[in-house]
This record gives sequence, C-alpha cells and structure tokens, in this order.
Amino acid sequence: MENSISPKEGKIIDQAVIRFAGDSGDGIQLIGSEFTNATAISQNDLGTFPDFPAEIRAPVGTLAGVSGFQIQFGSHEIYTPGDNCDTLVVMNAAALKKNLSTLKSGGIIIANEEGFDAKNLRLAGIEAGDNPLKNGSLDNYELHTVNVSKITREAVSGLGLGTKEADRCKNMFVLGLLYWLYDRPIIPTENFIQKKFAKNADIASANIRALYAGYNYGETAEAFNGRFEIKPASIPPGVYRNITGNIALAYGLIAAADKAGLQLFYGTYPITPASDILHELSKHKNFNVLTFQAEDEIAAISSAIGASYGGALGVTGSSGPGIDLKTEAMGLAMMLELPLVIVNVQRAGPSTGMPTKTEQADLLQAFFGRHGESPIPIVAAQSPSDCFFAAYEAAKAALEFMTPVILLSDGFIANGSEPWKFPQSAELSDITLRNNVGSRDMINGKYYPYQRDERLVRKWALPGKAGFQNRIGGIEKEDVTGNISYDALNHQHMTNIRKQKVENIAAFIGEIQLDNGKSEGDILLLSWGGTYGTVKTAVIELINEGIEVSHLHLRWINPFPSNLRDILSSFSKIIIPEINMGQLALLIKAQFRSDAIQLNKVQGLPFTVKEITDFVRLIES
Amino acid sequence: MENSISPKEGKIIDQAVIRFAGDSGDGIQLIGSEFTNATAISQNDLGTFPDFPAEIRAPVGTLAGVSGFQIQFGSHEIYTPGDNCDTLVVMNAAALKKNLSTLKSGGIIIANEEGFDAKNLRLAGIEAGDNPLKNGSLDNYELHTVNVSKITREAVSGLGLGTKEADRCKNMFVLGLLYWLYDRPIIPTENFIQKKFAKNADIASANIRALYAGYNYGETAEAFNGRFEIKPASIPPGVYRNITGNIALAYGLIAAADKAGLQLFYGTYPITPASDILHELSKHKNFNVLTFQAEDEIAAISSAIGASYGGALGVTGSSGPGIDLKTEAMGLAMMLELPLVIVNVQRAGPSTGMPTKTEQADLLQAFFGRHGESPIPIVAAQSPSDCFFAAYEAAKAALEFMTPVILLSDGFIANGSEPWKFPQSAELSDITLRNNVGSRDMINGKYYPYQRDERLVRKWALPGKAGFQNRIGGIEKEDVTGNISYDALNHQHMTNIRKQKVENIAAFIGEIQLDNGKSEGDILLLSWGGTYGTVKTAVIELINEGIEVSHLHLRWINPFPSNLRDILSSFSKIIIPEINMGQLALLIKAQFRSDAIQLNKVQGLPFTVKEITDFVRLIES
Amino acid sequence: MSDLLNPDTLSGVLENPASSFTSKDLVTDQDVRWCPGCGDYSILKQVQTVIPQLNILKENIVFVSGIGCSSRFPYYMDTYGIHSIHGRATAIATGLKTSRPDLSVWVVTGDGDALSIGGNHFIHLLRRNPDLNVLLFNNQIYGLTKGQYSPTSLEGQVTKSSPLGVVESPFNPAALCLGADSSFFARSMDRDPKHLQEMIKRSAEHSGTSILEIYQNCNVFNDGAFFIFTDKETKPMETLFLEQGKPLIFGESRNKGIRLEGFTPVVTDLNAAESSQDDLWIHDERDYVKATILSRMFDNNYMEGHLPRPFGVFYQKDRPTYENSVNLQLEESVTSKGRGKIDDLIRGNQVWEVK
Amino acid sequence: MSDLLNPDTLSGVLENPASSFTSKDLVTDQDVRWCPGCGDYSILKQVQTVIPQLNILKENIVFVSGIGCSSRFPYYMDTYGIHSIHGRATAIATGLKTSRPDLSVWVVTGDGDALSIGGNHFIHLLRRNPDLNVLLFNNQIYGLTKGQYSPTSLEGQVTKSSPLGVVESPFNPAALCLGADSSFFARSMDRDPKHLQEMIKRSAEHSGTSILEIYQNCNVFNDGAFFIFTDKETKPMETLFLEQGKPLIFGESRNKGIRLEGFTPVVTDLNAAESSQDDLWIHDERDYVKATILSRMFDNNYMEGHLPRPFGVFYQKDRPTYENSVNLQLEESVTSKGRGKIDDLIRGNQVWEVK
Ligand SMILES: Cc1ncc(C[n+]2csc(CCOP(=O)(O)OP(=O)(O)O)c2C)c(N)n1
Ligand SMILES: Cc1ncc(C[n+]2csc(CCOP(=O)(O)OP(=O)(O)O)c2C)c(N)n1
Ligand code: SF4
Ligand code: SF4
Ligand SMILES: [Mg+2]
Ligand SMILES: [Mg+2]
Repeated sequence: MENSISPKEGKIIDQAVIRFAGDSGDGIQLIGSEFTNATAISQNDLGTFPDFPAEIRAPVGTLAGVSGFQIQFGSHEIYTPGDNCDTLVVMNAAALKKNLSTLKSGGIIIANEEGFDAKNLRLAGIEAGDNPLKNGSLDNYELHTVNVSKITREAVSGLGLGTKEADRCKNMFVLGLLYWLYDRPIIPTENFIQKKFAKNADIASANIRALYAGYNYGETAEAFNGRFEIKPASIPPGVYRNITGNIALAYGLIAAADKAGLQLFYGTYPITPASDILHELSKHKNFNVLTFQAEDEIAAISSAIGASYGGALGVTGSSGPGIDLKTEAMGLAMMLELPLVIVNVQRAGPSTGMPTKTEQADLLQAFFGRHGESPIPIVAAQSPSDCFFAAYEAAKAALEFMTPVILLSDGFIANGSEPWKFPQSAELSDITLRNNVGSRDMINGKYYPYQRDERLVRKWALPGKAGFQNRIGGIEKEDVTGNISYDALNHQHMTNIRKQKVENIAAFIGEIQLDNGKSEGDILLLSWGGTYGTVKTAVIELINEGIEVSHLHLRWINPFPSNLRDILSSFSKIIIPEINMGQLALLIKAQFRSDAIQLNKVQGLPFTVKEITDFVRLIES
Repeated sequence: MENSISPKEGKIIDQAVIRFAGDSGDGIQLIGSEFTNATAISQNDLGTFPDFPAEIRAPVGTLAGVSGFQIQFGSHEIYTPGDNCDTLVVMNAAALKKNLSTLKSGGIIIANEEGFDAKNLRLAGIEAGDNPLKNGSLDNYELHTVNVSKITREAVSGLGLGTKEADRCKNMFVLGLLYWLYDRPIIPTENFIQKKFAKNADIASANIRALYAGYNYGETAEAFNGRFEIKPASIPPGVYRNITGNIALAYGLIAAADKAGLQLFYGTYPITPASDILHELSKHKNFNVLTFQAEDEIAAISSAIGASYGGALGVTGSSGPGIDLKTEAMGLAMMLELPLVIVNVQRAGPSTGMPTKTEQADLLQAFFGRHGESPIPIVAAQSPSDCFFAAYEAAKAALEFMTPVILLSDGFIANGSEPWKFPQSAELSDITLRNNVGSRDMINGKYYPYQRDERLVRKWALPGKAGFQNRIGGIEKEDVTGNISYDALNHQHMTNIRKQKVENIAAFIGEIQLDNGKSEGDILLLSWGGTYGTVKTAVIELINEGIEVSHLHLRWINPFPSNLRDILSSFSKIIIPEINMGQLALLIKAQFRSDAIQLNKVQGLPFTVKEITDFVRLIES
Repeated sequence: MSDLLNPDTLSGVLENPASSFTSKDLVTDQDVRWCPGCGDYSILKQVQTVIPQLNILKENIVFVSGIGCSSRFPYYMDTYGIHSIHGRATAIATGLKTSRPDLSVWVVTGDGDALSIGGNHFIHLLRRNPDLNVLLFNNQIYGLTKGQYSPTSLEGQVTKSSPLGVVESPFNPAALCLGADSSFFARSMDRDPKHLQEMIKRSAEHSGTSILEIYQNCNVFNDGAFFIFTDKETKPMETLFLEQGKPLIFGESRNKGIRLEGFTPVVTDLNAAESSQDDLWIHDERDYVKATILSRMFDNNYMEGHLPRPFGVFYQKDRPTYENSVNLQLEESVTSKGRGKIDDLIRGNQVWEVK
Repeated sequence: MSDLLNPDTLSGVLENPASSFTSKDLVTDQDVRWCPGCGDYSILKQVQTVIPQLNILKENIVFVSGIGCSSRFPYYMDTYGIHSIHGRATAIATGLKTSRPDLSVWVVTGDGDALSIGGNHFIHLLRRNPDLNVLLFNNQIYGLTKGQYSPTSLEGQVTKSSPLGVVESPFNPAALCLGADSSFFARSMDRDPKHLQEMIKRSAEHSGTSILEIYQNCNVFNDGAFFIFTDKETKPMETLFLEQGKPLIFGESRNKGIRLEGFTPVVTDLNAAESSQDDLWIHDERDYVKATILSRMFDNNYMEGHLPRPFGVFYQKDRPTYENSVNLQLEESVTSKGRGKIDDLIRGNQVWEVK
C-alpha cells in the first residue's frame, strides 16, 4: 500500500504524542488502531496504549464512560506511548475533563462542539455556565472547536442514513482530520472500511465520506496554523507489523508448540487482562491448539497438567485473583516435574483491585506464593512484542527442563502495541524434548520416572508407550524410583535437587548484557518486566543530558543470570524502579546489594519517563 | 493425686529420654500420654513428641506401620522431647529397626520377645536367621528381652478374656514396667483405666492387672541393674497441666472470643495436622463456639469472613495445600479490613509432601502468597503451650486492628506437649472492639466504613445497626467513603495505608527481649516458631560450656518488633536456624543483616540440640 | 445465634423500633454503572419495590455478591452489603447467616459466578439449606469480562471464547438444583416486572435456601437470548406460567394445555372438541417428580414441536434450615453443660501443683 | 486428538502390537498400604480382574486420583497414573482425555474428594461428558484424615468433627449426577465382587463419563456403614438389584416386587394372591424420570416401611463425548483452513517494509 495524497509541506517534528478520548460508544479504540497502522506504514517508530474505562460500561457521557487511546510516534526509536500528549482529541466534555491533565501546556485540543452541550456538561459534572470551550479556561492551549456532528451529517447526507447511523461516522471525520494534521496515508483506512462494511455499501461509503470530510476540513478550514511532518524513523530495515502483548504472547506459545511438534493445550478461565490470550488462541485450532475454558482457575491449571502428562504443551493463564487459586496445583506441577507454562498478566491488586489497570506486584507471589519449598522458574516479558519471545522461551525452558515456568506480563504491555520486526519461524531456536524414552532409559528392565540427566532433568515417558508405565504424584517421592518416601534424608535430597534444577537454568539463559550505558560506574538502573520501555527511554534522555547512568533489564528473574552479581557490584548506586512497593528490590537486597535504592509507584499506571529521569537526577546530585 | 507405692532407692539422674515404639495397633500413643501424665505429676519438667506413621495405616508389623512416642523429662527445665533416647521400648522387630538409630549407645532396650518371631522378622524385612535379639548385634546396648505377651496373658487369665483382648493389655504391662524403672506413680493410670473402661469391668481390671504385672516384673525380675530416680524439677510454683499445641491453640481462640464477648466462628476443612483444632473446638459449643466444616478451604475462609462481617470472631485453619486455596480470600479479608485469624499448622511440603511430618517452610508464603501488595500481620507460636497465647494475641490483634492475622504453628508443636502453668482468664489482657459505632462516627449524618482512627484502623459497623448501612468490597476503594475508586493517587494512598496499618502493630507488640545471653557480643541465634525449645536448650548448653552466644526468638514476624534492628546490630554474627531453606533469613538479609548466617534443615523433622550446638561451635571457632 | 449467646449483635435492632421504609430509601448515592439497556436495571427496580413490602428492618438486610456485572448490585442497595470475590458469595452468606440468623441475607450472583467458579459452594448451599434468598442473574454469558460463554450458554453459541460455537452442553439450573436437594426453585425474567416481583416475594417468604433464576438480557454481549420468552409475539406460545393447584395452560388465548402421558408432557389444544381441561397436568410445587419433568421442559426453542419454557415456582419443600439445626445444637449444649467457663476449660481435668 | 495433528502421541500404541495381559500384570511392586480389612482391597482386586477383559492396551491406561485413602489406588496399578491433589483428579483427567482421546482414562476418587472439595469439577465433568470411568469410593467418611464426616455422611452421624451428630443432610449422589446431566450412573458395593465386576465392565463400556458409586466399608472410622446392604441377613430385603428390561424384584425368595403408583414406588408381596408380576415396574436405564425415582429410593434404612436401596445401572444416555466434539472442531478447522503455518500467523495481514 502507498499514500495517494501527496504530502503538502508541513512543519517537521521528530516525534508526537496524540491522545484520542471520547465515550465508550464513540469508536475511540478503532480510530486509535487505524491511526496506528497508518503511522506504522509511514515508517515511524511508535508505541500505543489504550486507556479503557472500568469493566462495566457507564452511562453515555459520564466520566466513568470515557475511553482513551494514546500513541507516540517519531522519526527515531520509540519505546513508550509517551508521557503527555501534544494533541488531545475529545469527543465530549467528560473526555476533556478526564484527560486535560495529560496535555502539554500549549498543546492542541480538538473538541467536538456537540459533546459540550448542556446535557453533556451536566453528565460530566460541569456547571452549565462553565463550558470550558467558552469560559477561557483553555486559553493557554491551541483550542479547535469543530462541529463534528454537523459536518459529518452533511458529508453523509444523501445516503439515506438515520442520524444515529450518520453520527456513528463521527470518529472517521476526526481520524481524517488527524490524518491531515499529521500527514498520514488515508488509503489503508479506506480499504479497511471497505472490508469491514463489505456487506453494507452505504455504511461503508458514509464512513469513507466522513474520513475524507475530516481530511478536507483540515485542508480547507484554515483553522490550523500548518500541519506536521514526521520523517520515517531510522529503524533497522526489514518487514514489520504492529502487535499487542497479548497477541504476541499467544503467537509465542503457538510457535513453541509447533516447533516442538506438540499440541498446545491452553486451560484457562476468563479474567481481565488475560482473556485476550484465550480469545486469540481459540481462533487458531488449525495449529493444533486446544483451548479449554474451565469452570474455574483450579480446573484450568489442572486440565493443563493432565494434558502435559499426556504429552502436550500444557499452558494456563490468568491474572491476580486467578493466580491465587492456581497456587496449589502449581506446587503439584513442580512436584511432578512436568512441563507447564503459567501466564500471569498482572493487573492492579490486591484482591479484585483495579482490573483494567496495570501493576507488577505479583513478583514475590511468583517466587513464594506456594506452601513449602517450591521453586519455579520465572521469566518476565518486557514489551508488547517481547511477549512473543518471552512466551517462546518460557515454553522451551518448561519442555527442556521438565518444570512449570511462570511467565509474567502486565496490563500495560498486554494491551499496548508497538511495531515488530517479526522473526521467521526457522530462526526460532529448536526445542529438545525429553519424551523420547527407550530401552536405554531402563534400569535392569524397569523404567523409573525420576531418573535424571546431568542437569537433574527427568524424562517424560508418555502414556501409550509400552513398558514405561509409571506413577507420579504430589507426595514426597524417592529420587529415581518415584516411590512414596517419608525418609528424612531423601526429603532433604529432593528439596536440594528441586532447587538446584532451577538454578541450572542459568546456563540455559546465558549471561546478561547491559541494555545501555557504561559497564561500570555510578548509577545502574535495574528494571524488570513492563517498565523496560520507559526506563530505556529515560536512560537515553539522561545519557544525552550527559548524566552517567547505565541500564540493566532482567527478563529471567528466577534463576538470576549468573553474571548478575558482577554487574551489580560494578556500580556504586543501584536504582530499582518498580510498579510495586519494592519486590525485586527485596530479592536484590537479600542476595546482592542491601543498599539498593527503590523507586516505587502503585497507581495502576506505568511510570512516566519524567518520573524516572527526575528521580535519577535527584539521586545523582 | 499422689503416689501410693513408696519409691525404693534408685540411681538419681537429672534427666531421661524414653521412646516407646510399636505397631499402630499396640496403643503406643496411649501409654505415651499416660507416662507423660505420671511424669508431670512427679513434678518433672518434660517435653513429648508423637511420631505417627504416614496417614494410611500399613499392615501390622511392617516398618510403615510403626508408631512412636518420645518423652524427655528431668529435674531441670526441659524445652524439647530430646534428641536421642536413653531407653527404647520396642513391641516388634519393625519398631526396633526403625528406631534403633535414636538410641544412645549403651542405652536400654526393652523388647517384646513375641514381636521378634519369624513372622514379625519377615514383615520387618529381616532375615529369619538375623534376629537382632539373638545375633549379638545389640551387644553394646543394655538389652532386656521380655516375653510381654506371655506374662500379660497369665496376669489377666481368669477374667475370661480371649487372647486377642488379653493381648490388648500388653501396652499396660510395658507401661507398668517403665513406671517401676523410672519410679512413676501408678495410681493415676489405674484411675484412668477405671474411667476409660467404666462400662467393662473385666477389661478394666485386665488392664490394671497388666499394669501392676509390669511394675512387679521390674521389682522382682532382678533383670535390671537398678532403677532411676529423677527429683522434681525446680520449676516455678503453681498449678500445671500438660497440653499439646493444637489443644492450646483451640483454647486460645475460645478464650479470646470469650474475653471479647463474641461468638467464635471456626470455618475449616479437615487436613493433617490442623484437624485436631476442629475436633477440639467442635466439643465446646457451649462456649458459643460454632464450627463450620466447609466443602473446601475456599468456602471455609469465606464463611469465616461472612461471620466476621456479622460481628463474630471469624477464624479459619488449615495446612499447606489448604492455605494455598485460601490465598485469594485472604486478600479479600485484607481489603475489607475485617478481623480474621488464619491458622496455618505447617507440615512438610511442597505439594502434598509429607503430611505427618513437620516443617516451617510457609513463612514467605504468609508474607507474599497473595497477588498485589497485600500485607497481613504474622505471628508464630513457639511451643505447645505458647500456641494458647499466640492464638489469643492473633485474635486480639485482628479485632483491635480490623485485619486478618496469620498464625503459624507446625506439626512439631501442634502434636507435641509440655507442662503448662496455665493462666487465669482474668489475667488475660482485655480486647477492645471497634464495633461500637454511634452518632459520633457520622460525618454530617452519614456513616462511612473506611473512616480511620490515628492507628489507621476503621470501625466495624455490624448489620442490625440502623443508619450505619455500608457496602464493602474487594475492588479498590476510596478512603473514608469506601466507594469504588480507580483514581491513581487514591490507589497509592490506600496501598500505603494498608502497609502502614500493619506496621503500626509494632506498638501493640512492644519491644522484644533477648531470650538468653548478653545483650551484645559475638553470636546471636535468631529463631522463630517451633524451633524455640531446641534453640533455647542449645544456647543453655553452649553458655554452660562457656561459649558466648545470645538467643533472640521472634513471635511476631510481621511487623518485626521495633527494636529488632538495634538488637541485630549488637552482634557480630547472626545465625538463623530454620526448618526450611532460609526464609526468615531472606527477610533479615534484605532488611537488616545481609551477612546473616543460615542453618537449614528440611527433613520433616525438628532440629536436634546437637545439630545446633555443633553448628555454633563451628561458626564460633 | 441466640440472643442469650451474643447479646450485642442485635443492638441495631433493639435501638431501632421497626422503621418502615420505601423503595426510595433503598437507593444509594452511587450512580448505577450497568450498560444502558441492561436487564439488571429492571431487576434492581423490582427488588427495591418488593423489599419494603416484606416488613424486614432495613438494617437487618445484607446483600452479598460475588464478581460480575450482576454482582455490583449491593452498591446500589442502601442496606448492608459485601461485594466479594468471584463465586464465593454463597459461602460468605452461609457463614454470615449461620452466625447471624436474625439477618435477612440475600445473594446476588450470575450464571458464571454461581454455576461456573461458584458451582461447588452452590450445590453445598442447597444441601445445607440455610435461609438465604439467591437471585441468580442468568444472561447465558460472562458480561463483566466482555463476552465469553458461560455454563448456561447454548450449544453452538458463538462468543469471544467460542468462535466456532460452544461444544459443551449447558447446565439445566432447575435440574441441577433439584438434584442437589434444593428446597425452593423458581424462574422469572427481567422483562416481566409483575411476575418477577411476585417471585422475589415468594423467594423471600420461603424458609430455607430459595433459588430464583432470572433470565436477564445482556444487550451488549448476548442480546436477545431470551426475546423468544419476552417478546409479545412469541411469549404466549413459548412461556408457561406455573400456578399452584392450577392446570398447565398457555397460548395466545390460553388455548393450549399440557397433559402427562406417563412421564411425558404432551400439549393439547383446548379448543379441540375431544379434549377437556379435566385431564390436564395440575401444578403441584410439592411434587418432586413433577418438578423434575418441568425442569426437563428445557429443549431448544427452535426445535420443531418443542414445549414452552416454564416460569414460576417449580418446587418447594419444607426442610430444616442449616442455621436452625446448628444453633439448636449450640443451645442444647449450653442447656446440658451450662455456659462454658474458660477457667474450667483451660484447667482441664488433670493438673498438679508445684509448691 | 487426530493422528494427523500430533503423530508422536500415539507412538506407544503403534510400536506395540496389541499385547494381552493378566490381572497379575497389573500389580505393582508397592505394598498396599490400606488398613487391614479395608473395603478398598476388594475394589482393587475387582478392577484388576476386569481390566484385562476389556482388551485395552495396558500402556494406554491411565489412572488419575486425588487425595484420600482411595486415591492411593494408582500406585497399586501397573499402568500410567497420577496421584494428584485433593479434588482435582476429574479436572486433570478431563485435560488428559481431551488432549489424548486414544487413552483409557480412569478416575479414582472418594466421597470427600469427589463431592466435597471436588464438587465443582465433578458436576462440570458430567456436563461436558468426556469418556472417563469414575470410580467413586463412598465410605461416608474422611478416611485419610482420620474420621471427619463427609458430604455423604448420614444426618446424626457422630464423627471426630461432629461429636453431637452431623446436622447437614447428605448429598444423594445419584440425584446429583442426574441433575448435572450424567450420561451414566451405577451403584455397587465392595462386598459383592461379582456385581462390582459387572458394573466396572458396564462403566468401561459406556462412551461418555460413567460414574460408578461404590459403597466401601471403612472399617476403622465408619465400620458397618453398609452392612445392612452387605450382610447375608439383611441384604435380600434391603437391596434391589436392577436389570435392564426386568421387573423390580427383591426379597429372601425374590418374593417382593415394586409397582409404580403414579410416581410413587410401592412394594407388593408377589406371593399374595391378588398381585402379579405383570404390573411391576420394569427397569429401563434409558428412562430419566424412572431413574430419578430410583435415585430417591434413598431413605433412612432404619425407618419403618422404607424401600430397598437400588444397585446396578440407574441411567444411561448416549451423548457426544467432550473430546470428540472438541477434536472435531479442531479437525474441521484444519480441513477448512488447512494446517496452520506459523510464518503466516506471525506475519498477519498488515505489514510494511523498512528499507
Ligand atoms: C478468581 C477470578 N476469576 C475470574 C475473574 C474474572 N471474572 C469476573 S466476573 C466473571 C464472570 C462474569 O459472568 P457472570 O458471573 O455470569 O456475571 P455477569 O457479568 O454475566 O453478570 C469473570 C470470569 C475474577 N474476577 N476472579
Ligand atoms: C487441599 C487439601 N485439603 C485437605 C486435605 C486433607 N485431606 C486429604 S484426603 C481428605 C478427605 C478424604 O476423604 P475421601 O475423599 O472420602 O477419601 P477416603 O480417605 O475416605 O477414601 C482430606 C480432607 C488435602 N490433602 N488437601
Ligand atoms: S455487559 Fe451485559 S450484563 Fe454487563 S452491564 Fe452490560 S449489558 Fe448488562
Ligand atoms: S482409614 Fe478407612 S478407608 Fe482408609 S484405609 Fe483405613 S479402613 Fe480404608
Ligand atoms: Mg452472566
Ligand atoms: Mg471417604
């Protein structure tokens, strides 16, 4: 696809942040993703984040009903959706009230006039007399009040649509206007509309008319003092797509199972923000993907354990409350030494907490959330596209080490998206299974399920294989034979083995590299999981400012990379920013650096780059 | 009661350890507890521990079927059941095979001859030719082979009992013999038998005859080179009783509810080794104790939360696997800020593990076993009788701070027993409830459930109270009003408050005192939970040896006592012995002393005193 | 539990002479957050209408819910309430009611909350039979999590988690309840306010656990699931309203009746010459087998010759309530042993004195 | 799942020509750890006797259990097996069977394991109907934890956790299963080896989830719970053995029969002049309502004029199995879309190239 409308000269800027906001019913997420695609095609680097309202839909026009979508894009590398926005699009008063704080001073506001009528003001809890579009309260912004509804209706008139249907095209008008303002290609969206409304030509052309009407409004209305141009980013050449974390995670699992030649069995129970993984996987049955929507999370993980026993790649996924319920069965899987991936898309807790908000406060639960000494490897995804590789690695480790593996994601990267220079399946590393038992695994004619190789990994004799019948269970077992044993020293032995086996995965992970900065010095920022992009951006900014800071990001948290101690000891200050009260910090303090400095935020939101840079400057000075 | 048979001169010793061992069917636990009572009445201090076979009864005579009971008693203070025994009583070959390793070299063996016949040897997996009673393998012990069965049958002959019934008296013969050997009063047991078999005079007198037959056997048989005498221990004067941890824990809960004037609601699901708490509580309905045996642990804790909302003292109890299942609801209780006690009688894990064995590996789960930032206070009982006070304190804290509290016990102290100088209920500290809401709690005519006092504790408006209707839930809430809130700063605020509220309990706990040793110096032993008695004994031994070591024992683990940091910083070496892989150690390292030294054992067994003393000597030198 | 045992729990009531209140008094200051057009609004309204007629003290009412759209309910009722966790409302309410029999405890739950994750507590609730009023909002979908199938979703139903259609066969809530010894089961719908109000009243009046299954339209994720029962067009032929002691009659002009041939319900045309009302099936809420047959009038409404779907009280049985049995034991032991004395308990029956 | 989709899972079978085996081949080297005299021994023996007759490859058999005395079962069977955690065997087995339809999957569970903590998985298992054989050891007690009451314990039963007697009314497993759409329910007992063997065979032959409730004596904690059904003395009058197509007859000299008066089973004396066998209730495993009435022949056996307790197959229904429906969808999507290609999947349908 290519852009049909030749770009008129525009002010060249190297990055921009736009936020669309309106009522849940206004189709904000849709224009967000269309703008994202158009931007990707323009070869800018980008990062996006949808800001959903709480799960239940609130009445139209209320603050609770506001839905938002933010995108940052630029001609250089972009690792976050951006802190504050340059342009804020608001479809109604509530949207403005809720989002104004995110707009940079002097930023552009594009407001849908009708969304500020008496009714909408009331619903937003604003005095009738206090219409912000009129009372001057927005004077130090560049305010554009557009009668979107009116123009849209005119644009689509003659197609015989009712006002309701006509008004549904408002979002396309706005999108068109933004396409003009930021010089994005319009054709791809036109095609998208054609496809989407293939069955209803009128609706299709109405939306397309609205789209162009918006574009032309920008062109003709002279309202804007010029438009912007963002040159393509100098990112590595290759073929790209845009992807969200949950989709990438689902693909990573499918790819791993496919590479291993196994069925993917996903046992789960719906929960925000993990459900999309189920939705995606259930679409791909032709990849030998079996999704099992269980009656609860306990059955979900149990079914996956059963499937793993049978030789499938068993995976279960959930979020906070559901993970709590899986802990007993996680202990069983650890004891059985069966491959299993447990996905936790973290959300803001505790208890039901704030399901649509993000947090990374389940790390210590991943470590210690089971009774007894129950070590399970932990890997954490660091960005939307990294969810693919993290999932692949988790599955590979589970299969090659015959162990459950916990994969941590979070609401921020799960719903966020970024361009992805996706790999070819051939490039994905091979997965060596343990299920090929044969006579060589017999000890004088008998097979024992807990014989181990030098890495302490047992074999995986699958039902159907004659002569290898074996029983495994959750009671402490004698090593090698797997027979029930209450022997004191055997229990110590098995406890040590289970611990050592996880530590042996360090060899599989390999040494970790600094993400940025000098290999030794004053300040090291140590991050894990979804904060990667923000911290990376902050570090780049700081280094550009001439502040000496390095960045290390952990993807594997259990075991820690073998060279972590060395790296941590090469810096005088270790700063650990986390969207929790200091969970990785506790582990680092206990094992490596009791003087580590915490930077914590528990607000259901990701860090802003500024929060990090400010803190580092504070520490540094 | 007092001793009718005047003690003949015996060799005076100041402590002894006896181990009874036999088949599950031999009534070992019974004679163990009778010997314990007799010993208590003799005013020796003592400690006991039953060594049950794995849960399912194995066939008679097999190793798996061996049941044991160990008691240590002395004329000085006793804090453990003892490491190795001076006298080992074995009813059959399996019992000997399984327990010989626990006997001190040169120790006394009293063996039931019949238990070593061909059949029993085979069942114990001993070659027919290798009868240990005959093959000299026991030469460096003092072996007494007694034809218990024969003598017992003779003793009870004429009562018209079948051999089966007659043989059931064997244990009483052995008990009588031990009474003679260690000069214990026989009358109390006689009375006990009378009561127990009140309905069956023959059985009663048969048992009594066997008891005396054993006693007289010692007197007459001349087999023993003298008997032993242990002078009364110089323990604090007062009225004592013997008590196990689970019973003490149950009493502590009843006492707390009674003091607070509330109903005690115990919602639980049976599990070893916690079930006895249910069994005991279910006997005391006339204390307004309501026991609810739920369909599972989730319903168990949920029902207790419901009862707490209604104004009862809600308590739930379980062990490892069951605790896993409660974690989600624990998070809810924390979020609701309702009083609730969660009892975890720890057993050997992970997964099903070794249910009848002990461990203290659930500490980090107690801290972190829930998703999100979910702080819950933790108190750990340190001995059988301390279970009473720990339970009382846990309940008091839960009620006064409106929070769930986790009470950690373990299989060792739950089933172990010790003499207890029990308190008068009047001496128990008062409990101040938060349920007395009134107009003063209204904010212009409205009651808000999350108003807090200076300790950040909310009030407890109970259903039935007009005008105080309120809704509470697991979604993040606005402080004060309790309304659902997704506000970013409110979430941070509430997260901080929930954390601070738990820390505020430090004032309630007060400062902690050293258990033994100088207030500063070289080595500090830091222990928690059920290892108390063993560590205490070890420290006494070491100090007597002239090794400078101090002992600090933690009952409250969350929050830590306010002066913990000071104490820890007053010693050059901190040694932390735990029946896990280093859980308290991790917390201490992270917060106070990264150089803390671990001593860990995960064998389903308590430490022996020797293991501790040896380690300290090693460190010290 | 009895006053004797715990005087203070009842203080609220004592302080307050029976105050009468209106539906308005049940409205809270929270704005209702369901999607516009959601069937939950009607249910909320009917509950607020009926409760004031039950002469219960408002302060003695507690609403307990789990998680789900339906479970937001307690925030909209100015009574005591707990918005708990997914599937556990029944267990929490059981604990509350057992400890506080003086309260009127209501459970609000959804088809997922009650029958999927909460299934175990649900069947054990029925077995124990505490006096709870359970309002089961059945929209045959997971609303709050945006549209996955539930255990009551129909075979073949396409949802976010079943793009090729549900392969499981749905629970038959009436049959499940009967199998678990439910002492009261009734069915109603969001769009028949009068009937719904009556059923809420009946549920409240029943002593023991009453299950009221309410067909509720989720107009966002499963719109129209029950239109066939609620639309003027189809309602008369598709619904069968049960009345105690009355024959089973339905149809445009109430011209259809149901006879039992052996165990098989058969539709007869009442206008037809030969047929009469005399041999029609007479509804008897106390007849377990008839209730079972009613519960099986559950077939796919798009099938040829299918039977109408019954609404009303299927079954009611007098069974002791759990809280009564429990508290009876409690009081008996007080009567027989006397109120326990802590010092005696702690002392036990074998002590010794050290001088 | 289909060979096409996952060739290697079936390797075991392919490598091995149908090997026949005997009961002895099913014995493991582990010594059996149940209490002497436990009813479990008999059940183990009957299972080991029947399985070789089913011509299944031994290596294709998996026993999955939860926790409980009964759940130690897999360790005593030389097949594949999992001794899992309390209550979850049904869920684990569902996952296994769905992923590996080629296996013969058996679940061993107890009254506590299946009906208390495992209750939710149990009813959902019945709803989904995978082809599992469930052996439910009902001893009306928690054996492994040493004698607390279970959901099948009788009202008034004194146990460690009910010193004053159980106040809850027990589940009626047959009724619960029927209510949850069970496609096969049968009852037998440890002390009738022949009947037990036959019922095990019937369960194995049924396609879909078969529930076999086995009355099992726990001679340590609930001794004699079923003696009335197993003792020579009482058995004839207290038990009713069901046979398809045969009239309901029992008694010393098979002199008693059961008629249905309306929905009510009535005992008739076949010797009595007036009565004949012709009007007796003929057993029909396919009749849901009759099965329901049978399930309610459950009253306290110490009550005057109580009915005998039925044993045998109560109900059987042909329903698609869960694994078939699921794998059919899977294969259909392969047929329609073709076997998925990872590179196409990852690439998606909107890409751009950066030069
Ligand atoms: C333990 C747990 N698992 C899953 C969820 C996510 N969740 C919330 S509500 C719900 C189901 C809602 O369906 P239903 O109970 O029918 O209520 P409805 O929204 O349809 O009224 C789910 C799966 C959760 N909150 N907690
Ligand atoms: C999560 C969990 N809760 C409780 C237990 C303790 N437990 C083990 S078996 C059992 C019940 C046994 O009864 P049943 O299922 O009837 O089997 P039986 O021993 O009678 O054969 C219980 C409560 C456990 N192991 N795990
Ligand atoms: S999602 Fe459905 S059930 Fe939930 S509020 Fe909206 S319409 Fe109602
Ligand atoms: S406790 Fe009961 S069920 Fe368990 S093994 Fe012993 S006799 Fe059998
Ligand atoms: Mg629903
Ligand atoms: Mg049982």
